[in-house]
Amino acid sequence: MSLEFEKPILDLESKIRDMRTYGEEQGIDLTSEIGVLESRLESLKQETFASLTRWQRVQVARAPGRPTGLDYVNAVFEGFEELHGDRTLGDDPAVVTGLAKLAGRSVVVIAQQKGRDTKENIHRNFGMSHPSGYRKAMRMFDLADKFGLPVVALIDTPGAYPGIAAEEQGQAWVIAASIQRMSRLRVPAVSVVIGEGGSGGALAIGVANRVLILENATYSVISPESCAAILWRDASQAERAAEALKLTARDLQTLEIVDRVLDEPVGGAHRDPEATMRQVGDALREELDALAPLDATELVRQRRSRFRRLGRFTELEAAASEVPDTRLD
Amino acid sequence: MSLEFEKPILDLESKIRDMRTYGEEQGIDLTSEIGVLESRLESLKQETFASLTRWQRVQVARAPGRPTGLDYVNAVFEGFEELHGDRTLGDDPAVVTGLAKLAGRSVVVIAQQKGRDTKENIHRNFGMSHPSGYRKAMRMFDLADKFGLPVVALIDTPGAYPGIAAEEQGQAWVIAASIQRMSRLRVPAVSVVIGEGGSGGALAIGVANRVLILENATYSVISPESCAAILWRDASQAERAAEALKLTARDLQTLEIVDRVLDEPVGGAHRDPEATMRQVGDALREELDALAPLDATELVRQRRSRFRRLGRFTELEAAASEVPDTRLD
Amino acid sequence: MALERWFRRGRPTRVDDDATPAGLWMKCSACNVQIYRKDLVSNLHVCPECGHHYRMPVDERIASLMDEGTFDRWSGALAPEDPLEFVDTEAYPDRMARVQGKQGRPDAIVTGEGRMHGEPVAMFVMDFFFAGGSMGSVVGEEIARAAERAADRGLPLVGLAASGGARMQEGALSLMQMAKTTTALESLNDLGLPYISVLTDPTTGGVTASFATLGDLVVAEPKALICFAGPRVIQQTIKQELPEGFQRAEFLLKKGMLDDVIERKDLKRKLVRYIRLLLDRPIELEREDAHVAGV
Amino acid sequence: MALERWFRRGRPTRVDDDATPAGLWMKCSACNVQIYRKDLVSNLHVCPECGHHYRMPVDERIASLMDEGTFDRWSGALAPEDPLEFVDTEAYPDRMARVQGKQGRPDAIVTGEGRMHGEPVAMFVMDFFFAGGSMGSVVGEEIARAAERAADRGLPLVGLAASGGARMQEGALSLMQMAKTTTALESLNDLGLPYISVLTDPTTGGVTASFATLGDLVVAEPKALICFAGPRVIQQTIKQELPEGFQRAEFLLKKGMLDDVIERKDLKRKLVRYIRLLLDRPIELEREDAHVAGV
Ligand SMILES: [Zn+2]
Ligand SMILES: [Zn+2]
Repeated sequence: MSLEFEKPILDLESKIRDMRTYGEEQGIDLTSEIGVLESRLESLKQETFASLTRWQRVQVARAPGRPTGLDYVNAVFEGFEELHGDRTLGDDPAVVTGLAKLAGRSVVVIAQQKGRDTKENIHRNFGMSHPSGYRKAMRMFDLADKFGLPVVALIDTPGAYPGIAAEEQGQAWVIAASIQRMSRLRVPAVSVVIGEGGSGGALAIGVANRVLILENATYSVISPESCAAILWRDASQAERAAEALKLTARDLQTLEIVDRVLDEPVGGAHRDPEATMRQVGDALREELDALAPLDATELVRQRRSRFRRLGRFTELEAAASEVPDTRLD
Repeated sequence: MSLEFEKPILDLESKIRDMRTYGEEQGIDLTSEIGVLESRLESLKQETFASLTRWQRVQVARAPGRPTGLDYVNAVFEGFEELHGDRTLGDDPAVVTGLAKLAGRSVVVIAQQKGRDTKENIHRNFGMSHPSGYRKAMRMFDLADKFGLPVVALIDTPGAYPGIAAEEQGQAWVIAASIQRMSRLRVPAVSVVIGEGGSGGALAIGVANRVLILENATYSVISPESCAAILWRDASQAERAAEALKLTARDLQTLEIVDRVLDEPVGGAHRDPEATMRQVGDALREELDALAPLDATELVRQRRSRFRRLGRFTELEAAASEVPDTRLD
Repeated sequence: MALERWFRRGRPTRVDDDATPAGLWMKCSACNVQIYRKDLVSNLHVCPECGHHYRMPVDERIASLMDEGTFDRWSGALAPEDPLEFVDTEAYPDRMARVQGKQGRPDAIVTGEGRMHGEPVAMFVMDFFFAGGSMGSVVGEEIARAAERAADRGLPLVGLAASGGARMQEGALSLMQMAKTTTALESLNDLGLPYISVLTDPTTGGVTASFATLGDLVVAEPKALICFAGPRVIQQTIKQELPEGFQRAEFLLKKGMLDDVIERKDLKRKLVRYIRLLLDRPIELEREDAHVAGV
Repeated sequence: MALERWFRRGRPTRVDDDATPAGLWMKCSACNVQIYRKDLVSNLHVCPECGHHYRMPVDERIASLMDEGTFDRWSGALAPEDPLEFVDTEAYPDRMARVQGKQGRPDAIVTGEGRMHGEPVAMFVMDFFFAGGSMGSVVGEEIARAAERAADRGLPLVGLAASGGARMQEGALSLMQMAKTTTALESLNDLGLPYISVLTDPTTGGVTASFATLGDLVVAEPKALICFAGPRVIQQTIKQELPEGFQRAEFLLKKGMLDDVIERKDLKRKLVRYIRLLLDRPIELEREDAHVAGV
């Protein structure tokens, strides 16, 4: 499977492969011809990925083959032991949690998990959590605090699941509680948006000291499709909505919502999962090293003030009808 | 409705009433005759209730008309505001919780609630909680700790409900968690067994600094009926089981499981609810006054050591095959 | 997603719109009885026939809760920007200018302090008639400042939520207000000051999933719609009928999510009682008048 | 109530009873295949054919988890009294004397310390073959002392539960062991030392409703019955069939109550891994042998 804008690249790659095979079969030296095509391929890739539209990045963020939470858990961490259940309602497969080592340091891992094929996608509910998933995450926050272990949260969800049971079991309550619980963590917390950062369902595990995002990942208040359906009553206007929502990694960096953007290999994470995961692993190690000297009080203070600052607004001159008694922090 | 051993008393009371009516109707002075009967009544009551068997006390503890949790809430406390729900699964009618004043002091109240008639009994599940009831209690413990309010827990349950949903939702887990959470309370906690103290379902809200019990209330590891069914395969041997289990207030005082036994009016709480509730109210005020000077650390320490001590066992001489390396605390 | 209803309709149904000429009769949408509009307003926007709770304008809400003449407004000096240069059927600044003009405030919230039965409290009230009470940077900042100022002054905080959720036009900045308001509430928590949240019709999306459900006590008005995902979104997802009363206050009370459902006429009395009980202050012994409108 | 099964049968089914002559064939109660008893024992009492986990005698359990020769026993110096002068079909002291003689210990528990793959740990193991693993004052006190001694020595605690619940013959004193064990575990909690609870078949009643489910991690063996109220009690109450697999480890894992279900052959390795991860100690990199019997 390929994304539409990837076609010219894939066509060229296929042409190079054919030429190489042909040369070998016929015993003809096509080295220079192939070299020309390869350099053309390289610039085509560079050009295409340097100028991806927001909507194209949305597609890369959702691309099949893009590494999922569990891929990172297995590639970046050592000795992962999955811990199940929320001790209350169930064990949500859309969130994988457990203990592992990262560069010799024990950490608590929380990973939103989409499926890597249709069957797993159904099992994982396409990465959309029920309340038990967030309760499981909160249990991990408790465990992390008790044993002084840093938290690594990998964000990749279209959003919290909108269903009857989810609402009955307090989807809103549990997302709010998870935001609050995570803001109170007395240990270092790093979140990485590795794919889709879908609304409150993503933020629930995104209240970290440092929030990282992959170059082609997105983080948004609403999906482009839903946004389009509301604004123009037409989900096919998703491309327009994606542009309007400014949901790419670079946009979010400009808005100071994320602290650091991690480059993906040219062609996107799904074309080179190993390199992408190495990149994320290195960044996590750096971030945890940097946070390690901070004590609990400082970690909580830093995290609170990080999120307290977010937003853009204008301070007005006092209006006649208003008490001008506001203050800046 | 009356209990079987109450019949002679009730017969005599009825005879006195009849005689009084007859005297009035006929204009005859029966004062001295009535006086004789009344003094006989008084000694009959005293004798009967001084020597109640354990099984008879079980019946008094369960008697219709005996004041229930909500009766106390309304009679002993002021300004009760019921707070509902466990924020997770539901709102269990078998446990009533809220805020109220006791002698001018704000307290958190947790009351196990049986029905006062058949309809309410069904609604309250006969005072048998589901997990959401214990989760609601734990939410109250959190509230009490946050606002520094003492906890008053009124125990009256045949036990935690044994059902499919209750097991699925972690009945055992939540009772254990409630015991642990209550043991960690940083505020004064007083529990009063006002009727039936049924096993773990009672203990879940019984881990208090002071545990009080009404004279005819019971507190047991198992109901006499279930005990009899297990030991003699015959639930009708409940009387025998009640004797064996030593489940009365005085027994429990001897075993140092309760700190204080509160007298009931002669005839039992159900014959004079107001006097009983006054008695409990006075005791609660005294206990809370006595605990008020203790700080959080001392309250936790005292509660932990109170329960740590319970049990009866013999320290053996070191056996050859055993390491004698035990120590007394 | 929860904003959907609001934007689809363009404007909410404003049966209690001040523009409706006073004194006219109207048909109650709940019981179909003809009621005199003045009676509805003087009854706190509750139908005198069937008790249906209509949405309440912010200023009347404040008047119904605060002792007369005690409310001191904090909010109003912050106005929205257009960080995304967002254009849908209308540019975001134009949309805001229009709504600001109509509602007479820079964004969908009023905050301040006052007294309730003599008890000093801080309060925020969301304005559902201002762009569906949607939460952007200004709403988030005003709530955050209100929480912090309440903490500075040692006041309990009462919040009245009414919102379609996060405001799309400020993108992920709106989403971040969920975390911002939550962290600002910590300043009250640090001091053990109560925050009581009142959910009114409707409270949805990112507002429900942040500060609105984080009260030490969380109560709701009768039949208020309270949800994360709106009923339409759920129905589209699951292609199935929703249960009767689903996502309404009474339903959520049964599901354990609310401390209580409180009729509007009792709200002031209950809130004061909660605050006094939580802060271990004397509760009033005299019977209070059940109707507190304009007090 | 959960003791019911045990007392009704008089004695538990002891397919793994040491009295059974070694070398005889037996029919697996799960798969009906004839298996050689010696193979069962050498396979940690797990059926080599179908993987059914039989109940395991305490000494073999300890040998399967602790490094050879490292286990130092703490328990054994406390014996039960008869505070209630309890007589059922037999006086409680007589019943105890009989079981003590058979099991060779004063009550239904063994505690001590040792090493698991070199990692020092404290451990308690309940003996289901001793009066159904019922918890009276001695079991409660031994667990409490084990927790406190582990805390004194800075050791993590691993507990293996197997119990019919609280012991009726000590009445409310048995009930109070639920609170006693819970408060004693606080000494580990105070120091941030892990307590890992392993639920084995069966874990029921007051044991499940106290220390056994309070582990920082709670895991179970395959198909172990784990419950508050036993299946028979529930069936009598609700007069209804119980769902397939109800109250079994796999069912409870799905219901969110367990961290994991672990096969006996993996238990030692997993426990060591958990402890090292929680205490931020190096985890072993070499592949460990899956079969750890007698190691
Ligand atoms: Zn009406
Ligand atoms: Zn088998």
